[in-house]
Amino acid sequence: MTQPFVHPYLPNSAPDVKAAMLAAVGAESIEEFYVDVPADLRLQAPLDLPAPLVAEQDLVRHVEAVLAANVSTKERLSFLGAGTYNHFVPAVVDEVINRSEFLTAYAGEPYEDHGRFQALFQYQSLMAELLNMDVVNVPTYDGFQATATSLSMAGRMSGRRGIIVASDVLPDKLSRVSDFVRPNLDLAFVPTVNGTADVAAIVALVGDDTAAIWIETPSYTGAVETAIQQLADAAHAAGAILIVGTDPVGYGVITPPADQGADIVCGDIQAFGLHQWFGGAHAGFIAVHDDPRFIMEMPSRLFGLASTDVEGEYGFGDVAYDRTSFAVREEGKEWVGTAAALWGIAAGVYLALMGPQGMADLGETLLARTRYAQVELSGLTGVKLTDDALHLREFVVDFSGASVTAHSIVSTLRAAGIEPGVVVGEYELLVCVTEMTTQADIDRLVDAVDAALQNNSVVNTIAVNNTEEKSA
Amino acid sequence: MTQPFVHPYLPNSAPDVKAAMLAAVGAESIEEFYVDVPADLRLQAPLDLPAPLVAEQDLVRHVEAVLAANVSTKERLSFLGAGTYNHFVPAVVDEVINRSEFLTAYAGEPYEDHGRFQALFQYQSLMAELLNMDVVNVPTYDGFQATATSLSMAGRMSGRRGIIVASDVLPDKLSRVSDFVRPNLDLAFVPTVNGTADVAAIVALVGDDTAAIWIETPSYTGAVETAIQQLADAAHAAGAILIVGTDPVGYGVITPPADQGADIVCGDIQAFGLHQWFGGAHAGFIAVHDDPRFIMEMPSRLFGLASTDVEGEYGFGDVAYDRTSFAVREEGKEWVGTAAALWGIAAGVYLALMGPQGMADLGETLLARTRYAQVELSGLTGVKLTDDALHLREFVVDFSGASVTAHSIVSTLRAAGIEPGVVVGEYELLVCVTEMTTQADIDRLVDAVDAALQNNSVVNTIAVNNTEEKSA
Amino acid sequence: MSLPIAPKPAIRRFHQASWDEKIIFELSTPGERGVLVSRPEPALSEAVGDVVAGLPAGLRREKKAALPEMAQMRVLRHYLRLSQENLGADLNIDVGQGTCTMKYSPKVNDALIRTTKLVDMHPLQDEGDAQGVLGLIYNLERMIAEISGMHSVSLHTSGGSTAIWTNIAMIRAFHESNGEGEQRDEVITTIFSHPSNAATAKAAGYKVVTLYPDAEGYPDADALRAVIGPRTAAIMITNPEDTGIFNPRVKEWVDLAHSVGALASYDQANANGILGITRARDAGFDVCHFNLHKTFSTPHACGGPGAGANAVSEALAPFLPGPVIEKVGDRFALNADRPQSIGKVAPFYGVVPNLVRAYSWIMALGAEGLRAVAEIAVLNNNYLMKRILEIPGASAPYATGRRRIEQVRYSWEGLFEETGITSEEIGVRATDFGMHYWTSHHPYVVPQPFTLEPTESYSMTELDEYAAVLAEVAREARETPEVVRTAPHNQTVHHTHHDDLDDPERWAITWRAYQRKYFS
Amino acid sequence: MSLPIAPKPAIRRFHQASWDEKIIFELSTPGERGVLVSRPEPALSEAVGDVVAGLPAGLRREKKAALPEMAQMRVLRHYLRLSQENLGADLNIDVGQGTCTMKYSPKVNDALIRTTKLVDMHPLQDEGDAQGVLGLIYNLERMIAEISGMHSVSLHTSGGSTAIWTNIAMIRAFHESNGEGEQRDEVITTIFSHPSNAATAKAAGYKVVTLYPDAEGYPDADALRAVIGPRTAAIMITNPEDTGIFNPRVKEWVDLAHSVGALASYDQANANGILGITRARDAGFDVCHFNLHKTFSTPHACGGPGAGANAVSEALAPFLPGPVIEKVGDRFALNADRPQSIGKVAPFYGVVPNLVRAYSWIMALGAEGLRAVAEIAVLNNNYLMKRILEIPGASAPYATGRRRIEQVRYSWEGLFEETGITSEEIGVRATDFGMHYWTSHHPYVVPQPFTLEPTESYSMTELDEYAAVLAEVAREARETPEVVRTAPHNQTVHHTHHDDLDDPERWAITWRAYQRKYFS
Ligand SMILES: Cc1ncc(COP(=O)(O)O)c(C=O)c1O
Ligand SMILES: Cc1ncc(COP(=O)(O)O)c(C=O)c1O
Repeated sequence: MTQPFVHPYLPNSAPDVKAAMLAAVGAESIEEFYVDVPADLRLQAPLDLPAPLVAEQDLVRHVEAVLAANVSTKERLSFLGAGTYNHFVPAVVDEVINRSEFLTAYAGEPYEDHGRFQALFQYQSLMAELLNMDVVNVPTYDGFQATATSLSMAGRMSGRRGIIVASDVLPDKLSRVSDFVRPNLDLAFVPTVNGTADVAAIVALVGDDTAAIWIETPSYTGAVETAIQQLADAAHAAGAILIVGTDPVGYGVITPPADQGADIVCGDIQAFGLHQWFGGAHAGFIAVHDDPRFIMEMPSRLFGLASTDVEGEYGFGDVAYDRTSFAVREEGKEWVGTAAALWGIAAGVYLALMGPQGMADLGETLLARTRYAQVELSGLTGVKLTDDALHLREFVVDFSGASVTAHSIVSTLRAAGIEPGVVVGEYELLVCVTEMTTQADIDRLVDAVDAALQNNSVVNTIAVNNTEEKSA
Repeated sequence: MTQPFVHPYLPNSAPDVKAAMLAAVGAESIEEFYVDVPADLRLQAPLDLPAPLVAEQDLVRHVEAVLAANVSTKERLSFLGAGTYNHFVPAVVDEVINRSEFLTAYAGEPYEDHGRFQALFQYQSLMAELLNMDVVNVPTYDGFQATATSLSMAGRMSGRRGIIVASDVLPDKLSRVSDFVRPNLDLAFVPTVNGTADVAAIVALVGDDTAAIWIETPSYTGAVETAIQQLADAAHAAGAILIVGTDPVGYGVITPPADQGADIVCGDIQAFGLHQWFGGAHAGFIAVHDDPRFIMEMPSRLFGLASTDVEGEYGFGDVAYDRTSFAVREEGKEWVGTAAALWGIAAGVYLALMGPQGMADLGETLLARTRYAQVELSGLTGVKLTDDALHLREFVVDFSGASVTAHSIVSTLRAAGIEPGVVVGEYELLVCVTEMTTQADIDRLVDAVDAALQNNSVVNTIAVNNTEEKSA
Repeated sequence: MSLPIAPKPAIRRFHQASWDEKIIFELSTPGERGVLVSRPEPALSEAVGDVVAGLPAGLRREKKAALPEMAQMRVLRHYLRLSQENLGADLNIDVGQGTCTMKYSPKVNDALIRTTKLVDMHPLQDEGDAQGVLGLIYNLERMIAEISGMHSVSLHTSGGSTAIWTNIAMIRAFHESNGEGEQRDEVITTIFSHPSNAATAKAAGYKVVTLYPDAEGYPDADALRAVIGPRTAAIMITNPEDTGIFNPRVKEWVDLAHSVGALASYDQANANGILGITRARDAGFDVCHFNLHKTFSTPHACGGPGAGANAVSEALAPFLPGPVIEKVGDRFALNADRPQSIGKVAPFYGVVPNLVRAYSWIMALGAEGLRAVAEIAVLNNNYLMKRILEIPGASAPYATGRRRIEQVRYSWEGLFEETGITSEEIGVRATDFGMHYWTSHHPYVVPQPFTLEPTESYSMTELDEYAAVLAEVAREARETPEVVRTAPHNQTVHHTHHDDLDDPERWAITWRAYQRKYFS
Repeated sequence: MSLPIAPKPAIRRFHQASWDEKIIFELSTPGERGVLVSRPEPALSEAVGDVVAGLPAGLRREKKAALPEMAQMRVLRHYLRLSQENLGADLNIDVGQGTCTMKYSPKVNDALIRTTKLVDMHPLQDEGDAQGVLGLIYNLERMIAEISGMHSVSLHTSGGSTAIWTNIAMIRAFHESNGEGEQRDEVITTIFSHPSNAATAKAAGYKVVTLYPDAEGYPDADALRAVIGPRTAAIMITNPEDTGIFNPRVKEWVDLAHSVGALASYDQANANGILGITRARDAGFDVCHFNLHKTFSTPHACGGPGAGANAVSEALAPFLPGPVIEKVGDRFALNADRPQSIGKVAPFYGVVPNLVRAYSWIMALGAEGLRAVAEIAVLNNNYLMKRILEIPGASAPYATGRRRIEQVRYSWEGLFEETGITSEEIGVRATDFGMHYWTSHHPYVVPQPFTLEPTESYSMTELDEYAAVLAEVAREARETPEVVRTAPHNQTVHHTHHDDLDDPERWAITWRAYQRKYFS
C-alpha cells in the first residue's frame, strides 16, 4: 500500500504493526501469501475506480450530494403501491433493528446469540397469532420467494406438477415464481371474474395432477378473495392443497386464510415495520400448520424452544435442521442462506407494538380509506372501477370513459407533485392508499384528477416511466 | 381520563388495571390522592393546549412539517460561527451517544452505571492530554458557564475581586459571565491592540486586588493570543492566576495554554463531536492542574479511578464529593446539577477517533483554510482584515473601504444561498471557516463578495437579522 | 431435561454485561487511525504555505497530544461495550431515582430531532431559514405558559439548576430595578426543596435561610413567618417537596412573601404529579421553572443536557434572558432589544433538540393526556407505596396514613436497626437484580432514606417486580446479610473502595495523573 | 485495597448480559397499547359507513389476533434487553465465523442510508425523482464490473445464495437459448465450495456432481476431467475454497468447462483476500457473484438482508434479471425491455440500503484501498494461523506448510483424540470469554473443524487475544474438561438440550404451538 495514511478501516496497515506481523509469520512480504495465484491471473494495474474519499467528511458530502437528487414520497403525495407500501414504521422498530448487536450479528449459537433466537422465535409466534397458524419460518428473501417455495413445497409433497392460479398476480411476482418453479411445476391460469376467483372454472379444472390451488388475496389489483373455503374444499377433494399468497396487513379485521382451509399461507412482511427503501426492504413468510409433512419441506430455518440446564430458562435451537442445505447440501430442501432475519425482528417488534387492537384499527382504517378513495374517484365523470370486489389498500380505476390514458393522468398529476398510482393498462391505474393517506390527501388526488380530466390540459406525454410493465 | 383510548405512554391507564390498582390501595378515585391540593388552587378547566396527535404517525407528520420549513446549512453555504461551529461529527460519535443505555441513564452508582463513569473518566483524561493538564471536570453547561465559574474560582481562591479582561470576548459570553460574577468580581477591560492583548497595559494594571487575568484565545474575532506566558508571569507575580478561555479545537498543532503558564483553562467542546443543532449543543470544560486549592473550588463532578474487591478491575467514584452542592447544599461550590454529560461522552469518543494525528491534521487544516480565506477576501478591492494577528477559524473583514455595509453583503449573498458571516459592526463581518469549508467553498464566497461589491446590485436592505447583537 | 420449561422464579435472575475493558489509552497502537480529516487542497496549501511551521514562536505544539491511536472499529467496540455496562432507564424499571422523574422518553422524539433540518441549523442563519424551529420554540413557550399559568417563558437554560439560577437572577434584577437590591439579601427555602435552590441563591450573593418541616413533614408556615421580612428577596421552594408531600398552605406562603415585598419562586422541576391539576401562577408564584428532562420527558443523557423552562409573571417578563421570539403576523422573529433583561444565560436559544422533544411529547398527549400523566403517576406512586410499606423494615416517615403525590421518601430505619444493613447497601444489592435506587439528597433528614418515583411509565406488573426485589433484599439483609454487604455480585464491577477519592495525594482524576502518581 | 490497580489478567473476565426475559406473550396486560394508528376521519367514516361490519360473510375476523398488549416502553425494554443478549460483530472479535467475512460495517454508511431521500423513496416514482439512487446503483454496478472484470452487473438479489441461484438460472437460460437445455443436466461443484452451489443447482433441476480435493486439499483437476462432458451445464466453484486454499489451476478448470461447452460460475461471495489481486473474468469465468454483506462490508443483520451482486460476461448479459439501469446522457433510466432476461429475481432493484452502504464502502477505499483490504486480510489470516498452530492439539489440515488466503479451516482432531472434547464444545466455552466461533459447513470433511477468518478489521492485539482464548480453552480441555463440557457459564443462558427440536411431537416452533402441545 503506497497510501501516505493508515486507513481507519485497516488497523494493521500501520507500518510498524505490519512489519511486526510479517516478521512473526516469517514472511518477507505480503506477496508470499499469494504464491498460489498464478502470475497470469494477477491483475497488473490498479483497478480503475474513482479516487477514494478517505476522510469520512468527504465521503459524507459526496454521498449526501448524490442522494440529494432524489425527491422522496414525503415531498410528493404518493398513491404508489404494487408491492412496496408506505405504511407507518413506529420509531421503536427502527430503534431495535438499528441496535448494533442485532445489526451486525450473523450466525452465532443460541448462547451468545440468545437475543436473536428469542427475537426471531417471537416473530414466528406473533405472525402465527395473526395468521392463526402454528408454524412460521425465519423470513426468506421476500414474498416472491416465499410464494415460489410454497408452490414448490406442494409439488414435492404431492409429486404433482399442476398449480392452478386463481387470482390476478403481480406481474413481477409471477415472473419470479414462474422461472423458479418451472423445472417442477406447471402453472394453469384461470382468469378472474370481477376481480376474484372464478370458482366454477377452477373446480372444473382441479384434478389428479393438481398439486395446489394458488390464491392471491389481496390480489394484484387489491381485490380480497371471498371464496377461500370453497377453493380449499375443491383442492382437498382432489388431494391437492390450498396456498394463499397474501399481504397480512388486513388480518386484524379480516378472517385469516387458515380459518378457511388454507394449508400454506405466504407473502411479504414489508408492511410490518419496514420503510419503502426504494423497494429494497422485503421479507417473505411461509406459514403452515404443525404438520411435519409440510414442515419437513420448508427450506428456511425454524427456531424452536428448548430447555436448558437451568429451570425456567428459555433456550432455543434449530428445528429439524437436517431439512436444510446447511446440513445436507443438495439433499436439503431448496437452500437456506442469508435472507431477511433483521426484517423479521422488525416485523415482530411491529406486531408487538400494534397488538390486537392496533392491528384491528389498522385493518379498519385501510378498508375505510380504500373504500373512500374508490367512491370518490369513481364518482368523477368518465372514471370507473374495474370490478366490484372488496378491496384492501389497492384498486384499479379505468379512465377509458373519459378517453384519457393512464399515462397522461400520471404526467399531469406528477406536475402537481402527486404520484397518482401505477399504470397497469392503457386506461388503467392501480391506486394505493394506506393509513398514511388522509382523507385530505385523497380529496387532493380526486380534485387533481378531476381537474386533469376537465381541462384539456392533460399532457399526452410519451415519456412516462412509471409503469408496472417497466419493472416486469 | 375520558379518552376513548389507552395512551401508549400510560400503561396503567388501561381501565382494568387502573381499577385494580385503586382497589389495591383502597382508593375510590384518583381524586383521593390530591386531598392536600386545596380546591381554590385546582384547575377548573382543561389546559388550553392544541389537540393531541396521539397516533405516532400523525405526530411525525406534524413535527416533520413544522421542521420542513427550516433551510439548513447543508442547503446553504455557511460561514457562520460566533460560538457554534460546523465541524465534522464522525458517525461513531452519534452511534455511541444514541445508545439507549447512555441516552436514558441518569445518576446511577458506579456499579450499574460503570460504563458512564468510565466514559466520562476517559473524556476527562482525553481532554487532559490535549490540554496538558491533569484535571478536567465532567462537563458543565457550556463554555459561558465554564468561564464564569473559572473566574469565580479565582475570586474564591484569592479573596480578591479584580478580573482583567485581556481579550475581545464574544458579547453573549460576556453577558452571561458579567451577570454571573457580579456579586463577587469586577471586570476591568483592557482593549486589545491589533487583535490580541495589550500586554503593557495589562501589566500596568495588575495589582493586589487582581484575582485573575482572563485571556480568550481564539478571541471573539478568532485571533490567537501569543503573549500567554507574559500574562501568566504578570498574574503570578501579583499573586493572581491566569485563566484562559479557549476553543480547544486548535491544540493538535498549537501549544496548549498550560505550557505557557495558564492556571485554569476553560471553554466549550461543541467543536468535538457535536452538531450545530441551532446552537443547542454546548458543553463547558474547566481544566486545572492537580492542585487541591483549585480542585476544591470546582463545582462540577470529577470522576476518579478506584480499586475494587477484584484485582485488576477498574472502579470509579466521585472525587472530593463534599465540595458539591449535592453534598452540602449552599455550602458547596456554586452548584452541580444536570449539565452536559452526554456531550462529554461524545467529545471523548471524538478525541479517541481523531487521535494525535487527527487533531494535528485538523489544526493544520483549520489554520490553512483560515489563512486562505483571509488572503482571498482581503485581496478584494475595498476589503481588509481588521488586524494582523494569527487567526484560527474566524476573522473579521472590513468593507468600509468599499463603502458597503456588512448588512448589505449579508443580504446580497443570502440571495445567492450563502451565509457569508455574522455582522459585528456597520462594515464588519465575522467570517468562519472550518475543515468542512473547502477551497472551492471559499472561492465561491470570494467570488460572490466580489460580485456584490462590483455590482451596484447590493441591496441596502433594512431587515437583516443575522447580527451578533441580536442574540446578545 | 426437556420441554415444557418450568415457570420462572419470582425474582429475576440477572447479570449485567461485564467486559472488563481497559482504559482507552491502554488500547492504543502507534499508527492506527480512527477517522481522517479533510486536508488542505494542494492549491490552497501552495497559496498559504506551511501554516504550522509558520506559527509564531512558542505557539507550535512540540509534542503531539498523547491521545490514543486506534482504528475506528476498536473505538466503537470499546464504547459499545461500555454502553452495555450502563444500565439506562430504557433497560430497567427505573423508579429508584426518585425526584428525577425517570419517565419514558419516546423514541419517536429521538427520531424526529435527527433531521438535517434541525441537526445542521446554525443559530445565526437568516430568520427566514429558521421559521420552523423558531415557530416550534415559540409554541412550546406558549404551551409551558399555559401549563404554568404564567405570562412569559424562556427556554434558554440547559438544566434545572441553571433554570433556578435564572429565577434568582431575575428576582435580583427585579429588586435592583426597584432600588431594593441592597436591602433584600436573604432567600428562604426549605430542607426538602432541592439543594439547588439554596445553592443558586448563595451563588447569586444571598444569605440562605433553610426551614424545616413540622412534625408531620409539612412545610411549616409558622417557621416561615418567623424569618420572613424586609430583607427577604424571595422564597424558593419545591412543591410537592422531595417527600412527595404537597404543601396545602402553599398559597399562604406565597402571600406571606408578597406581604413583605418578596417574590415567590417555585421549583417545578418535577411537576409530574400536578400537570393540569394545579398551576404555579394560580397559587400566586411570580416565577417558576420546569425541567424538560423530568416532567416533559427529554432523556437524562447520563446527566445532561437537560433543558430548563423559566416561566414568569408579566411583571417579571422584562427580565427574562434574551433574545425572545416574537410572533409578527405569521412570522417568527428574534427580539434582543430588551433593556431590563438579565442578558444571556446560555449560548443562543437553549438545548434545541430537547425543546423539540418536549414539544413533541406535549403534542402527543394534549391537555387530557397531560392530566392523565399526572393522575397515573400519582396512582402508581400510591400503589408502589402500598407495596413498599408491606416490606418489614421499610417506612414512609411523615404524613402518617396520608397519600403522597408523585414520589415518596422512604426509610429503612427499621431494617437498619434490626440488621445494621444501610440503605446504600440495599441499593447496591438491588443492582444484582437489574434494579437500582438512589438514597436521597443530603442531609439525610430521613434516616436510611430511599426515594422512589414510579412516574406514569411503568405497568403495575413492573411496580410489583420492583417491590418484590426490595422485599427480597430486605429478606437477605436479615437472613444472609453478608450477601448484601459484599454486593454487588452480578454486576459489571465489584465492591469499590472510595477512600482514595478524597485524598489529594492519592486521587486520580485523569489517566495522566494516575500514571504520574503511581507509575513514574 | 487501594490505588494503583493491579494489571488485568491475560484472559478477559467476561459475562454477557443476562436478563432472563420471558417470552413476549407473557408480558401482555389487557388494555395496554404500544402504538396508535391514525383512524378514519369522521367525515370519511360517515361517507363509507362501517366497513368492518360491511365485510362479506365469513371475511370478518371473529376473535382479535392474540397478540400481546403492551405499552410502548415495555416493548422497547424487552427488545433492548434481548439485544444486549446478542453478541454482535461490533462487540466481539468476530473472527470465528470463518467464510463469513465479518468485517467492520462502517457506522457512517449506516448513517448515510437513514436519509428520507432513501428511506422514503418508492420504487415506482418518476425516474426524474430517483436520479440520485438510480445513478448510485448504476455506478456501483460499474465498480463491481471493474472489480470482477465482467461486462455487466445486476444487484437485484438480497443474499449470496439467491445470487448463486441467479447464476444458475442465467446459465440454464443460456443453454436453453442454444437449444442445449435438455442435454446439459449436470452441474459440477466441489465439496469445499459453499453448499448453496450444490443446492441451487439442484433446485434449478440439475443433477449435482461433487468433487473432493486431492490429498493436499487442492481442487483436483483430474477428478474434474473424469466427470465433465457434454451433459455438464456448468462448474460452480468457490476459490479460494472454504479451506482458504486458492486453486492455482483454476484457469485450467475454466478452460476444461469451456472445452465441453459448459459455463464456469464463480462463487465470489467472499472475495476478501483477492480484491484487486485477481479477477473472475481474467480466469475466464462467465459469471460470478459477490456477497455485498461479506466482501463489501454491509452488516450481516442477524442473517439478512444481505445483498448479492451478479456479474456476467457480455455473452450472458442479455440474461440478467430486469429491469436494468442505463445511462442516457447524464440521466439514468430503467430498461425492462429485455426479451432474454430471466425476469425478476426479487422485487424491484435489490436491497437498496445495502447497495448504498457498499457503494460508500468502496468510495471510502478506492482501488488502492481495496487492494490493501485484501492484503491486510491475508496478512491477518496468516498471522492468526501462526498463533493458532502454536496451540497444542490444533492443526490446519492440507497444504502443509503453505500459506492460506483469507481464512483457514482448522481442526481440533489432536485435542479431541487426547481429551474427547469436541470442536463444538470448545466453541461454546469460548463464548464465556466474549468470543465465539463456528465449526464449518457440513459434512465435516475436516474432523473437529473450526474456521477462522480475521478479515482486515482486527488489530494484531485483538488477534492475539482471540488466539489466547482458544489456547486457554484448549488448556481447560486437558486440565478441567468438565468446565468445558458444561459450558457456557458466563452466558445469557446455559447448556441447552436440543432433543426436542427434531421430534414433531415435541418441537415448539411458535408460542401458540408450545401452549397447545404442553399446556392444553
Ligand atoms: C425538584 C428539583 N429541583 C431541581 C432539580 C435540579 O435539576 P437539574 O438536575 O436539572 O439541575 C431537580 C432534579 O434533580 C429536582 O428534582
Ligand atoms: C463462499 C460462499 N458462498 C456463498 C455463501 C452464501 O451466501 P448467503 O449466506 O448470503 O446466502 C457464503 C456465505 O455463507 C459463502 O461464504
